[in-house]
Amino acid sequence: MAEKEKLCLSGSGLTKVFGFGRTRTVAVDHVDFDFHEGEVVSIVGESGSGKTTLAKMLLGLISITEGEICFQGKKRDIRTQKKKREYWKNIQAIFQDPYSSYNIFNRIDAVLLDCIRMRVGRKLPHAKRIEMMAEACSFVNLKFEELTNKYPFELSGGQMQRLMIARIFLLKPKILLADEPTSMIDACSRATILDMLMQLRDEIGMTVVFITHDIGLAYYVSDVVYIMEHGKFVESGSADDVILHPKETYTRRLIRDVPKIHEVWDLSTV
Amino acid sequence: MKHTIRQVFRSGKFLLGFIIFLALLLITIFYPLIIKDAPLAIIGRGTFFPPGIYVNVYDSIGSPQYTLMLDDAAANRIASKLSNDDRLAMRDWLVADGIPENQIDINNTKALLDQWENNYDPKKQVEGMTLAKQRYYLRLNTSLQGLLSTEGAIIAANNPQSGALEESDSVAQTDYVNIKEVPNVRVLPLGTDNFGRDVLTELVSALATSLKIGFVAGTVATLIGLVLGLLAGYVGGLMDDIIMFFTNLFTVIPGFVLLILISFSIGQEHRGAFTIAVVIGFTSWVWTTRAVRAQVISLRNRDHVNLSKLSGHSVVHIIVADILPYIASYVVMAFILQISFGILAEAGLSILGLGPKTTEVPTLGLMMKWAMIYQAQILGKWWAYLPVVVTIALITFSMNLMNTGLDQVFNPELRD
Amino acid sequence: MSNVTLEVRELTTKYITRFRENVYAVDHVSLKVEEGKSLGISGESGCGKSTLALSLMGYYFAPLHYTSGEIIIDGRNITGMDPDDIRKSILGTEISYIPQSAMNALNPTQKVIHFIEDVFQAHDPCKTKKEIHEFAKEAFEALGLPAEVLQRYPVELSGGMKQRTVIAVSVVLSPRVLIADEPSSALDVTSQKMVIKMLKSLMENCIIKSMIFITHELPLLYNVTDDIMVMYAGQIVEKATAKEAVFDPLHPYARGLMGSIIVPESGLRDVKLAAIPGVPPNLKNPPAGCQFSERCKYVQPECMVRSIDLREVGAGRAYRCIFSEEQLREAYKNG
Amino acid sequence: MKGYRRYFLNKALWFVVTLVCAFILNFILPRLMPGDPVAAIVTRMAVGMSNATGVQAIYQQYTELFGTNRPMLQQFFIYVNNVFHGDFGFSFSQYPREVADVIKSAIWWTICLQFPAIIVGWLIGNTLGALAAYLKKGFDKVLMPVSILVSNFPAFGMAVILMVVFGVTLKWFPASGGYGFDRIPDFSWQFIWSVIVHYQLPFWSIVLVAIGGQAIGMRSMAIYELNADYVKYSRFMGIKDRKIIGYVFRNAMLPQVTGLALSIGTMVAGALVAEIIFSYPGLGYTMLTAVMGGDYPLISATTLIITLMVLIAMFLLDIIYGFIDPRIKATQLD
Repeated sequence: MAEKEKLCLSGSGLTKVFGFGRTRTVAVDHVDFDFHEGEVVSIVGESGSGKTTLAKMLLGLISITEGEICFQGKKRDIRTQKKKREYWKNIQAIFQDPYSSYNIFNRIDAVLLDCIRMRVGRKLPHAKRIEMMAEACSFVNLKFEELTNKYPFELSGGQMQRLMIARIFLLKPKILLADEPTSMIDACSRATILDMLMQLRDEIGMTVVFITHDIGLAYYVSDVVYIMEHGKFVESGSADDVILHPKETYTRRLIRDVPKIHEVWDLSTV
Repeated sequence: MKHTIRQVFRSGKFLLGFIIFLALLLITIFYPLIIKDAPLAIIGRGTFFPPGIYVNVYDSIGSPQYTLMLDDAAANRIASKLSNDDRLAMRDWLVADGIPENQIDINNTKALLDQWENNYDPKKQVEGMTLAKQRYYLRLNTSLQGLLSTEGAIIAANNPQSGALEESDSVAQTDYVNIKEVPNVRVLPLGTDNFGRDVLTELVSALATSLKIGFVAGTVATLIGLVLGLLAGYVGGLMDDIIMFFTNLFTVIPGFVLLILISFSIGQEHRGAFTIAVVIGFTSWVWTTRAVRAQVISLRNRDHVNLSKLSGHSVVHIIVADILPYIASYVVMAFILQISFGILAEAGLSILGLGPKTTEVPTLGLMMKWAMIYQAQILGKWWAYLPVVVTIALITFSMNLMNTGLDQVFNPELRD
Repeated sequence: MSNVTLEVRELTTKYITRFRENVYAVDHVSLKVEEGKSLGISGESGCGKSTLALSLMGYYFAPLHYTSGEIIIDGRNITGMDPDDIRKSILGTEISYIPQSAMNALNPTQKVIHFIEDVFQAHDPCKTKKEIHEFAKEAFEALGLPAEVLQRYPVELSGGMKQRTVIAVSVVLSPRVLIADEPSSALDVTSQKMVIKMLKSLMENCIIKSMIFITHELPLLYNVTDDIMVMYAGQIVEKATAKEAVFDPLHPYARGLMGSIIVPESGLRDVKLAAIPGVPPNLKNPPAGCQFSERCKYVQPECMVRSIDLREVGAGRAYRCIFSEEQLREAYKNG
Repeated sequence: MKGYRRYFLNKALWFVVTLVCAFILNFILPRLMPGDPVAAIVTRMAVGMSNATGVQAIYQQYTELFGTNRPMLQQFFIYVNNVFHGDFGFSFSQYPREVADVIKSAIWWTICLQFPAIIVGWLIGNTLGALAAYLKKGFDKVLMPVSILVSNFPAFGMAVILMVVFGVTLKWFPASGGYGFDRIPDFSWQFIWSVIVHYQLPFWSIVLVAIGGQAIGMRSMAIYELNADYVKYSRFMGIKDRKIIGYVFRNAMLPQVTGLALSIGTMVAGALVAEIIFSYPGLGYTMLTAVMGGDYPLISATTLIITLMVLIAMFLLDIIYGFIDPRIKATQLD
């Protein structure tokens, strides 16, 4: 367990402000967090709570207005393209909408080859590359022989999302940011995706950060939960503590308002 | 990609537009290979020769003569000299002279001419007749002289020694020449213009120039629009604000006003076709910029671009591989519209007298301008302006048809 | 015996695509809703549940076309009726609809009250404007909506308010049956709860007699409706009370669906989620036998060639499978 | 109402900014000509004039008007000041008439011709486009290609064809001019009748070209609206199709107001050329004579006036649009 306590990604006073003057909006407002190695963390918030903005800041896709992010104990430095590339070897993402996650003009091979190039460079024999791609595909229960030379739009939503996991399998990052990875796919495929993600985490020991609005999902998958409201973290702690024994009013309301099947869903409280 | 192109060519509208455009383009390429005349060569002495086959009169005298006995030759000859208007005018004169109207049959040529010959008196003053009308009757009378004669014409040559005319040959009314044996025959399918230039040759050359102008203007406008749109959309922030300020500004200030001011400022001597094209391009980039920017902004936030970044790709790679393919269809459509706009803008400018220098190259606009200045439309010289109008309409029509076709392929909800 | 408000017998409807293909999105669906009861319909995206909602209205326009079957509202078969009669005497007054996307369900350039005026005039041209205004005001206030909403344009309302306004407009003529197609899916949990509360109060106050509620969110459906129907590839595969459907489903597909429910309740962390491999069949050329055969764990050679009928077991309980109830229970016990 | 005020102020600010920029462009462009602008202008002008005293007078007046010996910024203020006093100098080609005078006599012809024509074209075009979207099938199949053809027909081409068919061949209407050349402008019935008769051909040629473009825009807009969710919902609430079509047309038509605002610049350009073809005594024809005579002050003033007219028209349309479309308020809240 000592290993688990090792800090992986932490942030302090992280703030993002969009616009200025009349249109100024604070999307993320001085948030602090510590993600440890190997943990599954969920950031739960309703639409407009700033959770996606926070995810983009963690990924280094948008600039930070204020505060700092530390990666493995050191202040994150992504000022040049080269340093960014180094950082992105360690942190990767799966996005909500599989249909918009692919460049429809590129074949599936190109997506996977990109990852191999990033992980081990360009100097790799062709056969080895094929072998790696096939391995990644079989990890997510897809057959590479059937996918090669196909375009992403020829796959179903669930298959596309699995291919995204294959991508992560090749990249083996330290942190995976999963932004609502199952909200656009059908319930029956959801379990498959979650299982694969968890299996991958066990295999390469990465930290998984779930960004979600579904408090049930957060409870199901994560060790640690952060509840986000209007750009701020209102409550955080272990999943059991936060979900089963919420302290803050907002968290309580959130959990109370979700329909349940074993407990009574009390309609008189709104 | 292949699939998209196949789909595009399956669209009826696009295909029709493409075929018209291709046909026009091929004409501009192949016509000059067959007819090698200089397009601006002035061949006609006089304005607006009507379309037709021009046979050299001198050569036809020298050509072998054949006798053909054709019954309606005389009637045709008379009809070509004596139009229906003329017949009506003759009747008017005769009625004014006192012949009862029911005795005049204007369809009976022989009787009419007899009546005319017997009664017409150039000195007679008819009441209320203007001087111009009197002159008209005088001219008509002269042209009718000998209309019914069956004699041939005598050809005489000047004897260089005596200076006297000597009969060298005679031409009977039944004499014919074979047009193939006349060494100098010129076909002018669309006649000549006010300067005496062959309209068809000029038109083809003008079409080529106008297409070039459209192409250059379109390229300039699309390139500016694409670069500014990409910068504003992808870089964003202050860059976006600055570019959008100018874009909004030039959206409201009418482009053609700028065009007029700039063209005038350049001055007649410096206005070549290329300059005009570039100026048109420089005043019509706003729409492309706006469209590209809007597209890029929505693409910039698409996850595949984020994912491409996370895969460590450079900005250039992302723009080329992840943004441009998505906006390519819009850019192509904008480019097509810009070409058609450029051709129209040149025509408008030329009509205003601000087009390219006249003496260098013909353009569709310049042809239109001169036809208008010489009032071809009022004089009924349709061949001077109608082919130009039809050509311009065909180009813009074909371009927009292609564009509508593309639009329907890329925005399927507009179909049906 | 309680009154049946809506009965549907073997209803089949199809989409005709641009390429002239027939897609049977609702395939011989029969259902019955009694007065005071609500029926839930669920299934994954593309299973035909939204098309069923549209088909139940009995008022078809391209690309959706009626093929066969009967819709009986309050003893009247409306499938043979003249469309204009349906429009005038059925829509809004007998059966009403809440669309999936309430965001755009109201004409954006019209104040809410003016739309209500149009609704009244379409059915009852005699009412004066003043009467309509007063009626609408009372109706809105009774449903807990502020009366000033009536004087607003839809764009001026928040998401949750817009959805509740649409509901209020839908029931303004007190229809017998209300069909709600994912009325709360786009909303956050608190607004969702308010919408559900409103729908339930409509039933309690007898403004509507029955409700058909369509959603892919099973925990929600479980809490809202009395009975649940699960659809797959245009067909009903499971029909049961809410409790039976969620805790004791018979059809293998329904079982998989119910096994994938995630709710934030203690103990659920340790449950293994069920997963069904594969994708639903393409309805443009559906499989010859059972629609679910390609994905079914328990598939038999016979399933691939023969279409399977709905089996009735007990009152209102039915499922579409080749196996008997006992066989299925045995199979599930063994995993 | 607050949202609308902000919208109004926003638009008003833009109007002022563009106006200033239009002034600057009008001021700077001629000064970019190589060499001394006054000399360049006067040399060009001298070609067209034989009146020596006139040349001299113009040269002096122009040096003063341009103030070339002063710093650029000061020149600009002199220019703006002159413009605001309606002082555009003398016209070279029509010396000794003043530019302001020439423009004053032309501007009403243009306004009375173009604005009604554009509005009528807009109305007819929108109606046809809406019908095409609604009726589909045959009507749409015919209307669409015809609209594409007509809207891409060059404005001058349309003018020439109308003129030849109705003016020259059929002789229904006079082919050129703003009124009979044998008449002196007054308020007699004959004169007004002559104006009306001369008005027809230029008017309809502008209308016809405007119809095509607007019909195409309206058709796409109406198709988009016909697929909107509120159409389905309204149908299920039992509302009559005719009423729903009313909603759709209204909603599709409103954004077309902005469409008109944005295309008005292009339309005016085409209409100016149509004026030239018909020798209509408006600004287009004035521009032609100015270009022919190398009359710089007249060109500068005409372009400025046209810009001003277009800006005002766009500003008014934007204001009207914000007022009649509640959706604008929603975008203002963002």
